[in-house]
Amino acid sequence: MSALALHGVSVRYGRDAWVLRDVDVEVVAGRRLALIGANGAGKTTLLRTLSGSLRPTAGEVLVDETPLSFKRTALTAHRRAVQLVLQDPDDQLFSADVHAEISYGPTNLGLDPDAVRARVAETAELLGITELLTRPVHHLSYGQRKRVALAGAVAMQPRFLLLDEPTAGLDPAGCAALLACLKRLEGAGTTVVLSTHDMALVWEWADTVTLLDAGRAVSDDAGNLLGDADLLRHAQLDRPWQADLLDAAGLPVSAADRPRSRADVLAAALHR
Amino acid sequence: MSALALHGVSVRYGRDAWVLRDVDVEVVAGRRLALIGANGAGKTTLLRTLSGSLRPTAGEVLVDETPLSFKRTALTAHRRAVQLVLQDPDDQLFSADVHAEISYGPTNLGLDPDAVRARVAETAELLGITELLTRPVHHLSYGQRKRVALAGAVAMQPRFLLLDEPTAGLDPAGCAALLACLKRLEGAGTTVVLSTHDMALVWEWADTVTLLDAGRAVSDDAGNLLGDADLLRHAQLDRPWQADLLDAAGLPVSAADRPRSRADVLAAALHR
Amino acid sequence: MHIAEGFLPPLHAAAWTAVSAPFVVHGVRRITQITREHPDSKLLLAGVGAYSFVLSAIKLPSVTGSSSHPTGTGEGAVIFKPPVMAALGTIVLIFQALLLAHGGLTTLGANVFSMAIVGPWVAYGTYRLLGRAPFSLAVFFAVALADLATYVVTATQLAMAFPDAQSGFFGAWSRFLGLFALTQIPLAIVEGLIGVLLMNALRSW
Amino acid sequence: MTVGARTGSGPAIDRAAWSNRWRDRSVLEKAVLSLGLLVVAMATRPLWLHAALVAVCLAAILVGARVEPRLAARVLTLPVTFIVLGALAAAVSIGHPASDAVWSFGPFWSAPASIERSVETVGRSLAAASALMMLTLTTPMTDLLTAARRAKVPATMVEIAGLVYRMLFVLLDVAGNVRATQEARLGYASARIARASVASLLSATLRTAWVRAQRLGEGLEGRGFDGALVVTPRAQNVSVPFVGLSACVVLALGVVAVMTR
Repeated sequence: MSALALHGVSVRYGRDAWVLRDVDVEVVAGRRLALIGANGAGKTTLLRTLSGSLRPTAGEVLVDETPLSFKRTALTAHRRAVQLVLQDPDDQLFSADVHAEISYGPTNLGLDPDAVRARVAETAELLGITELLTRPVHHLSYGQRKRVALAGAVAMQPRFLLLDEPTAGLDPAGCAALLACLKRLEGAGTTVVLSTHDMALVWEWADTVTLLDAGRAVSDDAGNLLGDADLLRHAQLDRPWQADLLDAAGLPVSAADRPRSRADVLAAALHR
Repeated sequence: MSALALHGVSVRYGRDAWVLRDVDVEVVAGRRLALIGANGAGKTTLLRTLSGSLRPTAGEVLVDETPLSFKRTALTAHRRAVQLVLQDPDDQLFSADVHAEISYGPTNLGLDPDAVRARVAETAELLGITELLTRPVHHLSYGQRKRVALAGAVAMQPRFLLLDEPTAGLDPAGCAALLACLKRLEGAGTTVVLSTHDMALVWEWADTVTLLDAGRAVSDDAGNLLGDADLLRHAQLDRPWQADLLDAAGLPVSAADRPRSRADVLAAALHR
Repeated sequence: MHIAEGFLPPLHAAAWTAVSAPFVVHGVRRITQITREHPDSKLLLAGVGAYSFVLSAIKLPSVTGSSSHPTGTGEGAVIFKPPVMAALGTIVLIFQALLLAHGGLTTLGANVFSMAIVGPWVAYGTYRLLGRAPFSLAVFFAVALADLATYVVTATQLAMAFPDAQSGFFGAWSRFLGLFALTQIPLAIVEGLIGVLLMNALRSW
Repeated sequence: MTVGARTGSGPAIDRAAWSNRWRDRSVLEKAVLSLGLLVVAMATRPLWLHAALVAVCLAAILVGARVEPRLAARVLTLPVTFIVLGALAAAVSIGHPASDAVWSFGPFWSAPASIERSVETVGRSLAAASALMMLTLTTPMTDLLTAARRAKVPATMVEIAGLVYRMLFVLLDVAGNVRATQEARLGYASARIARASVASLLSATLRTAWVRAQRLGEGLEGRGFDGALVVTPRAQNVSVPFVGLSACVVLALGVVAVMTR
């Protein structure tokens, strides 16, 4: 069933300590996966392994249950299917020209120039950045640059979109706009995986959660995992306020049909 | 009473649009001031103006009710009293190792070498980074670099410490550690001003809030301002969940003695 | 020190372009070869180029006016060897001509020769010659002499284009040398001192 | 707030290039006019024709492209110090005045030929600089790089130049922030402290350049980077009337320049 997975993956950089240890993760098509963990727990490394840009020291990356061979052609196919967007847009934007930046992936796919331009226009439309196409990257705000970096990945029309801390540094309106974009992408058949420190966001957004604690991974239904105060505390994370509130109100937190939006959570807690 | 203030301050860069328009802000010694606003609302510009590193296009920076003259000696005195810590530590760390970084300011103050070493040791102790002192800056994690950048400013022993998004990118444990540091600094007589997008943090931490909306500023007691849903919505911000919960529970949000900690908020809302 | 756009007569401009071209072409070949073997080096070279451009926007202390030549070519030559700096320096000089109006296209050949060819070679040669001297001393002289050589070459280029009516080339040469000595000699010393601090910092990480 | 670039930062020429009315004209159109006039400026001798060339360029910059006058004035005066000082040094001789000296003061004097040569140099330099600025003030660097690639400049160099252009703004920002922090910690109080501060500013900027380049490489790897950075620029139409008119202006002035040599 799982379309993208890690099986027994361990990673270390050089002879440093292990960053990931014997990790199993399954990304199921159509289900939202949130990745949580303290700074340095290995979230970015896990995303880079999934994206194929980092070859694990041990273990396998599976696509549709076939292990990735890390040969050139296999990697090229993998990158068409899986795209990673880094936390800091300046680590990813190599061109000062927004149009050129978004066109990079489609051009590498070998599309002809008109098809590339059509793809860029369509992607910009989807992410609401059409008016940025004619502006230089160095005149854009942080939030705008984050959206351009996202557009560069979306233009590849990947099956899986991996986002490293997509909401970090964005204001509430910017977060809301991003989540609306992701919803449209899901409508178009993309499966989204994101890492974040924002536990309240995880509660609202995620179907499944993978928790990283010192290189080891635990995955579960979001409701179950976010309700487990001990597990979270051990990983140096806080429980989302929604879980604390429902708990304090005497309601079960693990329910699969947990109230997600703020309004639903408040209603459930107060009108028990 | 106010010890650091802006009076009628307007700022524009070159011939671009105004970033701040006729802004009045008062930083009262001993009261925690949080600065909120959407991306691009002018938060960093306001902090830079307070710190004396940006001369406003119009208006005055007042220290103990005396206007800052922006002459060399006046600026030097101002910089001893007011220190700004930027959001991205990499914009601010310029020394090879942590000890050199923290000792930079005290050395420039003209302290003798022994006094400098004592000041560095004391600052490192206060911020819990004593074991980092001999490490090269570029081997530190993001959270550690943020603390070192903070230490560089704290070592100046300023009366006012201005922090631009100090919690951005930190995990919950990192945020908690930072807030504990700030509390110790307050105990030593420093007044802290911080800007943030984290509305829940503002609720818990702030005494006074200044809201920036398209370059205009509104200041009020934190409880009053955070309860005003219309004002926040206009500024493209969300109300903190605490305010929504108390409101939904039929409790007043504006109370000066609002419950601050998560436990207190939940208790107030559920056991009315 | 950049010779302004159009300042050199057409023949001189063309001649200096012809003199510099083989060095730059060689440098381009070298860079193409390096980047083919190590694709990532493209990004590192660009980082160094951007750095060199940005430095010309940073005001140095105790010097009137800012240094407008691509600072760091001396240090760069020590690290990357002169041919690479010839090509990279040309990119930086084009950016300075187009974005800062320092120098120009017709004087590009002359400016490349003084700043991207002679400067780096003098720095590299000095550094190698002083191989047994203390590191700081070698770096100081490499950077300072590269600066001075650049300035002497520029004065020579101007004197050849504008010889004195009576005393000919040498009269003009001493005049152009004198005119720019005021800013360029202190600049060479300050840059040499900073170069030492910079290279020592680089060695420490 | 914004983590990185502050809107409106960077060189003045760059700001003009991204915001003028000729911005979306193709590079070919503007290059024919600008580089054509640059060649004419080099071939021109009389001062009045140099003045005419400057006037044509100013008209194109201010009236055609509507570059903001104050910005244009600031940029156009950038090379003036060098031109004036250099021309003075070329005009004034030192020593015993010759019999045909136009003026003399102590050991300083000028021969008529030297003055004539300096006047021509000033005219040529100002005309050539204005011609080039007509291109740079109206054309974003990314368009110039695309044109360079079409003109068969080695792809490696064009790609490195494009990366330099992107990264220099990131570095300008970091350098500006580090400088402000150092000033806030009294790092420019004396010449000795300032020298140490500048050195650590330079090494911090270089370290940033290095780290950024590495991280950009890692970021690109995930997008299939294997050495080439081929992109598809926006489609640009070439206006035949604009090119035709430009060619006529350049040719006409060129003919006058040759006839008046």
